[in-house]
Amino acid sequence: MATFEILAVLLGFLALALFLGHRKHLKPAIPASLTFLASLTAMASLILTWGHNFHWQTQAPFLLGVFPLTFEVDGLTRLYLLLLSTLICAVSVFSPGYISHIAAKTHAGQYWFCFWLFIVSMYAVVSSADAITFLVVWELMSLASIALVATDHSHQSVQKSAFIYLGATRVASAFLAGGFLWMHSVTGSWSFHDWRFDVESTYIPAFLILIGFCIKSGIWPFHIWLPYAHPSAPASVSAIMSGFMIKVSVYALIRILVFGALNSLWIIAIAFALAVISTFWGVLFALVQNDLKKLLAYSSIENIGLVVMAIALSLYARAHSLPTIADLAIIAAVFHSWNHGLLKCLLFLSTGAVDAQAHTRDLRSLGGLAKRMPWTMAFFFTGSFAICSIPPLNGFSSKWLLYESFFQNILLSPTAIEKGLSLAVICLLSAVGALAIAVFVKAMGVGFLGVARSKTAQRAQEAGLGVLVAQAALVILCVASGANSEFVSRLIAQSLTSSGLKVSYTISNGLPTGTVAILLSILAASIYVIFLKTSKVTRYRTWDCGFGSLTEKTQVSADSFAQPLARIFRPFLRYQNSAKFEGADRRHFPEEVTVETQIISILEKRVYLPALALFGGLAKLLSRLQAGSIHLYLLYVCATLCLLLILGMTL
Amino acid sequence: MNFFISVTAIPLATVILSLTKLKVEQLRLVVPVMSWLQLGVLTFLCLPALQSNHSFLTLSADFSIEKIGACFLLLTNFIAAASITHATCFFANEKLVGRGEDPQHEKLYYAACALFVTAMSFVFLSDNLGLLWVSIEATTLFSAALVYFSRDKHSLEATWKYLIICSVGIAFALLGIILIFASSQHGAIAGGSLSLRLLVNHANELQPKLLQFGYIFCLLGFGTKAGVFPLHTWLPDAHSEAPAPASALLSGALLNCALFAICRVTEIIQVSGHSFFATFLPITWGALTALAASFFLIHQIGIKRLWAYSSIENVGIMLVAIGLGSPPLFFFQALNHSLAKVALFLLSGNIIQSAGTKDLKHIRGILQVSPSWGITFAAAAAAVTGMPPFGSFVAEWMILSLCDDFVQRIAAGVLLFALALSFIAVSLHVGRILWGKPKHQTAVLPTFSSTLIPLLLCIFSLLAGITCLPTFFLDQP
Amino acid sequence: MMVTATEICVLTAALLACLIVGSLHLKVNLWLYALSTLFIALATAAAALEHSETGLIVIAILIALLKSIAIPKFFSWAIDKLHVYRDLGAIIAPPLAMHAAILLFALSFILTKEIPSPAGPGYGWFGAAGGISLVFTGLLLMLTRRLAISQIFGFLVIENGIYVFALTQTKGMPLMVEMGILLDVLVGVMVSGLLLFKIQKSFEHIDVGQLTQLKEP
Amino acid sequence: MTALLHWLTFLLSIIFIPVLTLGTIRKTKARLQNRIGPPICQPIYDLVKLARKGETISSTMSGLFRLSSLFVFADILVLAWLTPWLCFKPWAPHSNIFMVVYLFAFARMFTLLGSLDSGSAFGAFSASREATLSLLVEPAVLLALVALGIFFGSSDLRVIFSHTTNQTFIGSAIWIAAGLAIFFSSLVELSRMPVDDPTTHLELTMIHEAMILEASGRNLALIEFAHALKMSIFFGLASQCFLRAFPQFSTFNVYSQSGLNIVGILGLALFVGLLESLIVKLQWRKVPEFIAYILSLSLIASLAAIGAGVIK
Repeated sequence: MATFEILAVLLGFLALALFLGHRKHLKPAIPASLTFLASLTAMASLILTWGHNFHWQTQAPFLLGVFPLTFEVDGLTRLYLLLLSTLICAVSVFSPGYISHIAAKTHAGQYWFCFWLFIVSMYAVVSSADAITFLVVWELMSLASIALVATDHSHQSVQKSAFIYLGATRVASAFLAGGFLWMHSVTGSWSFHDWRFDVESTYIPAFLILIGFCIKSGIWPFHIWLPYAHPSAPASVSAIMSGFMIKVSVYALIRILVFGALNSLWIIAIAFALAVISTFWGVLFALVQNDLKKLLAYSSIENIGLVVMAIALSLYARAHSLPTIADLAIIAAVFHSWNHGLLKCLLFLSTGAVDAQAHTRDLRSLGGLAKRMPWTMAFFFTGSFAICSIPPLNGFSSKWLLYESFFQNILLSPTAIEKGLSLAVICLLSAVGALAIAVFVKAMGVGFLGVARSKTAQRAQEAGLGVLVAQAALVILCVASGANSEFVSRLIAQSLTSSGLKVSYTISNGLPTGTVAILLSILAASIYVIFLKTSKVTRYRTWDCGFGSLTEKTQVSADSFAQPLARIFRPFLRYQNSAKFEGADRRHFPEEVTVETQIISILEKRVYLPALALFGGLAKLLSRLQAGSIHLYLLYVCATLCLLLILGMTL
Repeated sequence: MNFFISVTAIPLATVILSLTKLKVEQLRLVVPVMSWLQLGVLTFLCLPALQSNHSFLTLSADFSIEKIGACFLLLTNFIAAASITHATCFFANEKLVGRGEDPQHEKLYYAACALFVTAMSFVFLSDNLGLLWVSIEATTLFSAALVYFSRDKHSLEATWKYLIICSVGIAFALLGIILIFASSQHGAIAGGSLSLRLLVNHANELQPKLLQFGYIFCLLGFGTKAGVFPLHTWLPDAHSEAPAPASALLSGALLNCALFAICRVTEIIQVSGHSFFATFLPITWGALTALAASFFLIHQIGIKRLWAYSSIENVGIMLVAIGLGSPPLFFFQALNHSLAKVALFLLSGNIIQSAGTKDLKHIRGILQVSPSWGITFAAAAAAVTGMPPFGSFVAEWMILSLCDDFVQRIAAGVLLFALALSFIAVSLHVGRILWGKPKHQTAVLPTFSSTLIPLLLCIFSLLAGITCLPTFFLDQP
Repeated sequence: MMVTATEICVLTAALLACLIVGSLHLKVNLWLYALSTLFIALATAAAALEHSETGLIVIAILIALLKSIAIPKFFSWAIDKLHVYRDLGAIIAPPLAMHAAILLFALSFILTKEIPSPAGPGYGWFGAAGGISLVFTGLLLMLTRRLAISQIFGFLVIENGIYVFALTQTKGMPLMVEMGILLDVLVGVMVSGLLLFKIQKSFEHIDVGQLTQLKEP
Repeated sequence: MTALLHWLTFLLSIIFIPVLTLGTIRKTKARLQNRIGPPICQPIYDLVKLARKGETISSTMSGLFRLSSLFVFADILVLAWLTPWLCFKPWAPHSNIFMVVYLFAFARMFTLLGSLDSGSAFGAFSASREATLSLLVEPAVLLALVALGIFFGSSDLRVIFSHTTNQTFIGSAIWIAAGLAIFFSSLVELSRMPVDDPTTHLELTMIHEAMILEASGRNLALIEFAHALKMSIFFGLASQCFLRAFPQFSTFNVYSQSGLNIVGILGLALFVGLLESLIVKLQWRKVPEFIAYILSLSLIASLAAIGAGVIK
């Protein structure tokens, strides 16, 4: 790109900022269709140039100080960019129908500007080829997403979420900056290509980089921002944030640490342990959430845990020269991040549709949407099935690769300890899978089935065409990539190889997901036509033991559904119960009893709040220095003088 | 003498004009023009120095300038011109909120401002350490008049503290300069010299012990003026009590002057071969200052105090740059800090007028009051906390990437921590200011002219970040 | 090793300055300050004779006129105008503070023992000690006084100390610089003197120990 | 021609073996209770009867309810085709351990959703319990299969269940431990004693029966049949495990293997009947302990497999 084009882009962005900054009301169709066209173009060009690698860096007038911005598109990048384009296409089709529901609370101009900035910086961050470029666009991405999280900033809770997210993201970039700077001083280069993490001097920067990306991708114990940020943002934003933004960290981990052949066992072990814990922790906390978006956010933590686990396994296997396992695991990581991107986007969009129609995301007041929003339900259910990795959908294909690589690890790895560990992980994965099923059955069953639990949910209607089309497209992609899992795996292997990491897909007899899918649908369809369709159906009340008709209050609640499972994990899941009795004689004859249960985040209560308090206390202590007395201030001057003199005498 | 007249003519004219019976409204038209003219004159004067690397442009016996000095000179005058231009609009609005009844005060403000800026210009122009000291002391005296502008109890207290603490500090700097002079008399230069150029050229012949103590005293003295922790105590008071355009000048220009003095002295020591002291001390002290300032940012109550502490943090970073022996980077960081911080102070002035309070607890919903203020404010805050794509990110990044040995790496770690903490703290406050619903009826309606200067400054800061502009003064890759 | 007339004058001035710390009476302080400054002027004159530099004679006269007569006169007028004659003292009691000042006087001899003088080893030791001692005394004065006016005295004493240091440790500071410094000090004193009246007007006292409104919460 | 014959036999066994299994259990229980009991083929009559009845469903339900039984049925059929629960089988693709386990999860998920569709508290409670049980039992099943997988170096069940290699003592031990684990976890998966009593019909305590409380007519027929087929699959796998613990088994020809296999399935059914007559249902809170035993069986099996691998 030439100077003038960059200039035009910059000026365009500036002009947009000035123009949109004041536009509180904006017809969403125009910006949305622009976004759609742009991402479609991006997708088309990515596909048309398949197999070609691009390298581009900015020229003289447009440098970052003295550093050029370097971008590179290769196989791996292309995969992620394609995912991004797909998600943006879906979201931009979704947006017009959704935005109108939150129009009163948002500043449309600012929203769209931030949204575009967010998108552009995500494209840039994935294709950046050196540390400085990466960090610059990474920070832009974070800033834009912070602004987007705070779209509805009139609520204190939203502000709080934005602040928590902001803190987390800044700490993450501080770690990254530290790691990058250190790597620069070790290798003398900013380019990711020149970074090798196979000598001892690079282990500390590798660790810093790992922690940075773990924070940003929501790995335990740094995940606490995620359940705040995702629910606060509009659905269209959280779909992208959860669908792609947290995957950016995963991409970067692959690009930097896996391509850099990290071989420190300690760091790999730490990454692995954190990933395992976050998988478990995420699904466990998802189980007890009542806010649909929070539930999805915790599920993201689980899935990112799976991806990081795969990356760690791949690193381990490569360091121990077990190439088959390394290849399988890295394919699993990429594939799963693809799948999770599609799925999470789909689920967030469905949730957004529900939110827009029923005006609540709280499972305690949802229900009965199956009849009112059948299409949304179908999409949400498909997404849920896929994210529970039910074959033949795509969630299974990648999880299977992960299982398989652990299984191979048991067979191939040299020592019994590693075999045992892999076995334990398989065991844990299956437990996590079962928990995920419970989580999503809760979300689906309580959210969509049964009778509506509130007036607003009762009035819900099917979402608009755009909203449905966006979801339908994602569903089709999920099914397609699930059914063609083998093809996708090979594609990923080929892309990784073309990016410089030799990966081959070695499984000879792959999964028959396609066969299973076809067989299932044929069987189901024929049985339906032959057997069920002809059956005479009478409608009657739900079985009520003969006591008369049931109300929505007699249904299972979200909390009670999860209760038997939550009991098992009492050490982690702490409930806080509060009861309120109201009425004239509250003690003996309460007229109204309100019981509220709330889950307590132990990590937040035991670790983060005390840490924050420590910082606050330190700040308070320090601010006592500034006590206002000029004598004190002069004393500081004297003290500093003495200190400096002593230093001068001794050094 | 020709040079002397060309530098002082326009400011003196401004002073005379301000003290005549000219109406304030007319003055408001004249003074900005004068200040921009002055910038033009100085640019013309410095042009040869700017065009060549590393060569001194001798202006008169005790005055000379080289590239970085010229850059600083222009920056200072640019900041001054911007601040004064905004000040005319600011004071016009001040009437609307029912303050600033006496037009005489405003006229005095312009006069003091012109003198203040001239004194600062001489800091960069003087080749003689003694004159450098005199200029810096003069800046204290003139700026005291600016701090005292609102003439209430708080501003009086702030002025007193500012005057006393800075004077004591500067006195130590004088002691340091005398020691350096004494060190030069030990055989290096006949009769001794205070000329910076001579001192740098003969640095390794200076008496090391005297030089070292001279450096310590200079660091302490100019450090007080620059607001290094724990000598910064006057800074938040003075910055928050001065009217917003004056705070902008104090933060965006004055701190640079003091740091420039430190930079010049440090250069001597670093050339002299006893550089450990002149590297170790500024770096550790700078990192410590940044760290302490970022902690101060957490529980802030006043909007301008917030920016004052943020300035202290940036002073710490600049001190690290000085310690690393890179004046161009020091200038780069100073440039970015000045641009962004001035924008912030000017906007804070607008916001204070609009909300009727300096208290951070009561300023809310600025994004709703005026999107243009809000967006510019957010951009400037991002710029000042070192967010890309603004210039300060590049500057800080380059400073950090220079840190190579053990101590420097620790300092870099501390700086990274401080930067993260300060970003979080600042954005916490900025977020609260911008978001939500406004608590007060606005007395001052946002106008285009009140956003223009800050917006321009932000754009400049952006340009410093994404163009090759810095390569003009940065020579290493 | 020989003690020159300059050094004797300087040490006397330093000791006189120590006495300022011991008294809370502003007028007494003023007188002691004037006397101390006069000795510094004498030291300058003696140095001028020793090094036979005529420039220093001019400076000696200027110091005598401005710093030991004009400034004390101005402050004496200000004291009468403000009706404040006694400081309240801060941190430590005046006699103790004076003892501390004398200890610091002694300490400054230790501190400056190794100072290299252009004239050779051993030379300039007492002069440097006197200068440093004056600086310490001035700082002590500022720390142990509550009134704004006393803080200005303290600052003036520090200034004297630095001047003494310059006089004894260097051969011929550039005249222009010296003049600049003198001018600055004068303007500084005037500005702070003006502020003194403003403080009196706004707060109805000049006790800077009570100016603690601006602080962190 | 032989392929066609294979398919035919396979279809017949899909239809009849579940019925026989269920019938055997019922008959055993009846005999042990001193009743004559229904004929062994009674389940098939029940199914036919149900298929001829009309359906009554709750008016709260969406279309999902009927779809769920449909999908459960289809899924179990696919599983019956994929898993080598019988020694003779027509061609089937790669039947991966993990895939099989997750296909069972597919059926479970639909059952759970179907039970929630009516808005009935019974269905939801049982669904919640079923989800809890599946969390506990899924690792056990998976580990049991993985143990075999590790021992035979493949994650393909067909490879595992058609091995011909000579076996050591440790191999037999693994087979038996895995078989026991699969058999006992099938009791949990199928909601049989001691976890759940399918004959109590007390809504508050049941698991599987409460989930299908609202089903009737053809819908119920599908569910019942799918359930019986699932049971046969599990018993088939378990019985093969026990049989293959004897090294000689793999030397038999396919007919005798199949015969033994079916006998094994019916034997297990007999055993279940015996068990259900002799023991009582466990307290809900004691169930996790029971499952813990199963899990430890699987663990023993898989650790033994790892150990065998390391020693080799």
